[in-house]
Formats: sequence, structure tokens, C-alpha cells
Amino acid sequence: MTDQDDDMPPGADPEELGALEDPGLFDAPPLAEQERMVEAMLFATSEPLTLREMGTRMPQGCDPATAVAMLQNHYRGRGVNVVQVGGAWALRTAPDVSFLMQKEVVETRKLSRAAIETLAIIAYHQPATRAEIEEIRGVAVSRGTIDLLLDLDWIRIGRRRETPGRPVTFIVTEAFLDHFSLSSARDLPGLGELRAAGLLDARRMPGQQEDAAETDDAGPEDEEDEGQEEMF
Amino acid sequence: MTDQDDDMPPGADPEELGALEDPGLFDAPPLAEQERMVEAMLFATSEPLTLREMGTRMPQGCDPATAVAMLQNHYRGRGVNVVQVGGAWALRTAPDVSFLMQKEVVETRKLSRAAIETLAIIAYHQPATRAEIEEIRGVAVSRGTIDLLLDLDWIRIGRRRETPGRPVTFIVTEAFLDHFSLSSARDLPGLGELRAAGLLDARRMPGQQEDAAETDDAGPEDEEDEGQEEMF
Amino acid sequence: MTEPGSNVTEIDARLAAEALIVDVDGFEGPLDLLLSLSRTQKVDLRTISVLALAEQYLSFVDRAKALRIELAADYLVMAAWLAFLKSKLLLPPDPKEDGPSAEEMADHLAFQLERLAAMREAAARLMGRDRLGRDVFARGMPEGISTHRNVMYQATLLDLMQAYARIRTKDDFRPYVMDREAILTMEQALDRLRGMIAFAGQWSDLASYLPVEWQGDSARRRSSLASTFAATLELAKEGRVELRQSDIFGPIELRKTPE
Repeated sequence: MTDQDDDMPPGADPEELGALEDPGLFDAPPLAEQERMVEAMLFATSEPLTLREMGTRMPQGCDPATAVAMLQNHYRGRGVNVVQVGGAWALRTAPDVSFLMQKEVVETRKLSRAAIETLAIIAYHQPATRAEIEEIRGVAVSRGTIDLLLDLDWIRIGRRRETPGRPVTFIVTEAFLDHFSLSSARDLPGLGELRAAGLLDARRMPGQQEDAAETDDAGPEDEEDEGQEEMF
Repeated sequence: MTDQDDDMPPGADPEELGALEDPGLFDAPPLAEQERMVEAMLFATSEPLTLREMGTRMPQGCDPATAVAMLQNHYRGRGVNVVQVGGAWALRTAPDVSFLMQKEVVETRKLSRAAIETLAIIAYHQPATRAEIEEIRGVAVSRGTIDLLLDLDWIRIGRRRETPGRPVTFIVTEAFLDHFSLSSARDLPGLGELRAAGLLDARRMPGQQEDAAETDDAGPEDEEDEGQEEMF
Repeated sequence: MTEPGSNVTEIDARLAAEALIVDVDGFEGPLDLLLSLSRTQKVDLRTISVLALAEQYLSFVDRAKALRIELAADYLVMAAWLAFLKSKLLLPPDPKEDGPSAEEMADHLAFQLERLAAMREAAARLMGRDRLGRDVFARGMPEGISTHRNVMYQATLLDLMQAYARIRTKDDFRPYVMDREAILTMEQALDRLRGMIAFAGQWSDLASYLPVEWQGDSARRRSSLASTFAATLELAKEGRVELRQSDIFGPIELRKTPE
């Protein structure tokens, strides 16, 4: 924290402390300045930004994580809040003043019951194959339902399941988290209770061989690539 | 300031004071709350808002002018500022951090094989027509390859060849010499030197005379243009 | 007119049945229908009587059949399965039979119903959350942040020399290709013929169209004959010449198609 050099104990060698704290050739800007930068960037976009994206734009030696934490603190309780969306950050209006934004509301078409249920099943069971969605709903999932959700950018195609036929799986996206004000898929309402009740287990009809769904409880933990797949 | 009722002088009648300041049926929200509202509206709106527009959206008895002034004060010196646009208000990122919004990325790429070969032929045989380049490479030269080299300012168009069709010729530029640290195209190693450097197989086709680049060493000195035509 | 009393019961029954049938459109498959039927038991889904549920479902299907309502195949598959489950639940277990017991199957059905109900509730809670564009809002005037990519091409002198050396070496060791000295291509023959055909008003021997300079060497003559003949076929296909041959191995003659 280069902006706190004034606070160092008397007698300490400023050169040495500086060298310890900031290995860069140039001092990073003071944290207050970094906070301003992060603030400006988050204001400038309507999409969430990752720390990495912010970091590559900021001068060398900056610490976007600390700056975002400070900013989040600054906006606590205000009309606009700093919210986490998956691995990224965004500014969003506080929900309690939504009544002021009536004019801003974009009329979204009403989702069909099939689409809503399919979305929830993917979110709570992800990664989920089409067969698993159909198994839970007890009815075929139409191509249009999946297409609609893909179109809304609420789901995307995840890794293929390593079972016969290598079916594609679906997972929810960051846009989904953003839309439903979730900072991560772990925050899905009631997730813990559902899991505790065993309702998210991939149970098959007794007598049928264990395939597909059973393997994914073990699967994603090993390979780290998707992040989202390990949320549960 | 309805939110400062606690500070009123002892003995004053709260009812009376309240009635003086707030003639509405219901108390207007505290000013801090009004500031939050203005903040959220200015954040979410797609166009600057006038005080009137804000006032119509806010609960009765609100004072958008004061709220905006407070908000402007709050954002003073931050990464985002409250600015007046004509008769309306908007939030804008601070000008001094605008550098964060635009990022220039320099990507280094290797030239494609077609491009480097075309460049080499032009350098060794200049001035060279497109037909001659194709003859030597044994494949057609795409428009894009020539354009890229022209774009990079490594080749330019030379004199037209005084043959049927008067084809344009290409020659290398100063920028090319600069980039490859050559004082002139004549400094390019000849075939003999390439062979000596092990870049060229020593064997020759029987009966074929020393050609092209070999004559280079002598060639270009005399006449820039003609000297090299016999190469083909 | 029949007796009023029975008429009333009939109408009631019909109405009740129709209420169900009308609803069939609203059901999202047999599992959804089962879930709906299970609500009439007014118990926790964990303690539901699957046997009672199976009976309700089967009688629903029977009524639909009686009313000649076409039920989708999956409803009938479910009916068959439930009939099987019902019989298994009623009969004492057969010790010789392997596979899941009736209780396990019933348990699983109860689990499926509970899971579907849970997902429905989860979906409703999800939809009830603060939603972007309705309850929370993103920046309305994004100024945008952008990345400009500037590509810098790199090449060294060595790259250049290697490239040149590669081209020159390629010449020295070019793979064997058929020597085309003695080949008159069809395109060449066609070009020649197109120029000459305007003057071929009379039947004349194909041989007279062969290029003179190709007549000395026999390989060259064969090639020019073959390609010229192929070219005349092409022109005949285009309708520009007519061909004739009076007898086998006789001379081939051509003329311009009369206008």
C-alpha cells in the first residue's frame, strides 16, 4: 500500500519498505486512485468485468481486488451497488428503488412453463444433459425451449458427458447469474435444502444401470477447467 | 431536512416544524434516500434526466434539485461525476481516467510463408512483377499477400515494365531495409553465400548455370531496373 | 326423454370427466398429471400412496378411453407401467424373480414426483428474484470500454534468407512431373478450333484441322488429334458444329452448324 508510506514507523528506511511492498519499477497509483479507476470502468460498461480485465487496463502494480472491495464498501447502502456476478463485477441499481425505473423496463416476453422449468433444472443440476432434463420433467424437451434459453444467453453448452453417445451438457451462464441477481450458482435459492433432501441426486429407476448422471459427481472435481461445474 | 428532526432545538413543537417543512400528506423520504433515488435513476437512464423528469418519478414532496446537488457533491473527485448536459443531468466517467476505456494491444505475428517468400523474391529480384513472383514460387500470389506487404510498407510499386500489358513491378522500401538492417538490397547475401551458410543445398542441377541471385551482387549497381530482367 | 335422475348423474359424470380431459392439454406429460392427481391425497409426497395414485391414474386413462379421447403415447406407456406396478404391489413378491421390488419402484416414482415438485418450486423462486431489467438495472448510458488490436508483423533477415533458399532449393529438387512438351491440351485445341470454325461451312475432314507444326513427331500428332477430336465434341455439344463419320474407321468430318 504505497499510499500509506507516511504511516510507517519512525526510523524505518523508506527505501527498504518501498522495495518490499512494491517490486515494480514505478509506484502503483494510491489505492484511492485505483478505486476511482475501477469505479470508472464499471460505470463505463453495462456488462460485468473480471478483475483480470480491469487489471490489464490499469497501470502496473495495481490491485484491482482491493480496489473493488473498497468500491463495494463505498457503494454499500447507496442507490447503486457493486455486485459480484460469477467471476466478475458490475454496478447495478439497488432493488428497493426499482419503482423509479418503470420507464426503463424492457418488456420481456413471458417464458413458457417448460422454459422456466428447464432453466431451473439446468441451474440446480448442472451440468445437465437433455436426457436428464426429460427424466426430471417426465416429458420431452422441445428443441425450441433449449434454443430459447441459449438465445437468451442464460445457458450454454458445457463439456460433453463421457458416457456412451457423449451427450452435450448444459450449464448456466454469467448472464443468467446477472439476470437473477446471483453472485454465483451456489447462491441459488434453496440449493442447500434441496441437496440435503437428496432431490438433486442423480437417482435412476432401480434396476436400470447406473450411467450418465452418476459419473458427474466425481467427474468435475478432478479437472478444474470449467469452474462452474464445480460450484456444487 | 426531515431526517434531522433529532437536532431540532429543545422546546420546539415537532408537529409544527414538520408541518412547515412538509406540506404533503405523507412525509417525503429523507434527503439521503432521495439522493439514492436520484443516483439510481441517473445511473440506469439512457438519456440525461431533467429535474422535472426525476421529480415526476419520485414520491411526492421530494426535492430533486437538492438531491442532485448532494449527489454531485458525493461524486466530486471520484471516478464518475455528476454533470449537467443542457438542462438535464447525467453521470459520466471522469475525463482523467478515460485512458482505461481504450486499450491498445500490440500483437506480434509471424509473417505467413507465402508473405515471406513473396517478400524474399521481391527483395532478391526487384523490380519483380506479380507474374514473375508466381513463376518463381510456382503458385499464385494472392492479392492479400501483396496488400499486406504494401500495408507494412516493406514493398512499394515501382516502374511499370515496358512489356505487353505494362505490368506493375514491386520493389522493396526504405522501411524494409530498416527493418532487416540492410543498407541496401544489394547487401542481401547471394546464393553462393546462402549455400556457404548451409541454407542452400550445395548440389546443383547439372548443366544449369549460376543464376539469379548470383548475378545480384553485380547486377543492380548499374541500372536499377533493367539489370534484373534477365533473371527470368 | 329418459328418466331425469339418471340423466343428471350422467351429465355430472361427463362434466367431471371433461374437466379432467380439458386439463390434459395443460399437463406437461404423465408425470405432471400424476403430480396433480397426488395433490388430492393431501399428504406429504414422501408418504404418498403410490397404489392409490396408480389407481387414480388408471381410472383417468379409462375414462379418457371411454370418451374416445386420444391420449398421447407416453400417457399410455405410463398407464401400462402403473398397471404393472399395481399388480406387483398387490401380489406377494415372487422370490424367484430378480430386478427391483415393487416397493423400490414405488419409492422411485414418489421420488420423481417429489423432485419434480421441488424443481417447480425452485423455478418459481428463481423467477421471483430481483431480475435485471425489472428490479435492478444496468448502466443505461454505457460509454463502453474497447480494445484495439494492433498487429505487428515480425520477420528477421534469417527468415527472409531461409525463405529464399527454400524457393531456390525447391527448383533444384523439383519432383518429377510429366513432360508436357508433346501434349496439346484440349483447351489449346478448342481455342484453335473456335477461331477456325467460322470458315467451316462445308463438310471437311477433321485431319485438316490439325496444327501443321504438330504433324512431324508421331507423339505430338497423336496428342493433337486426340485433343482436337475432343474439342470438336465439345463444340458439337455447344451446338456449333455437326459431326459425321460415314463408316467405321472412316474419316470424321465436321462443318459449322448451318444457321
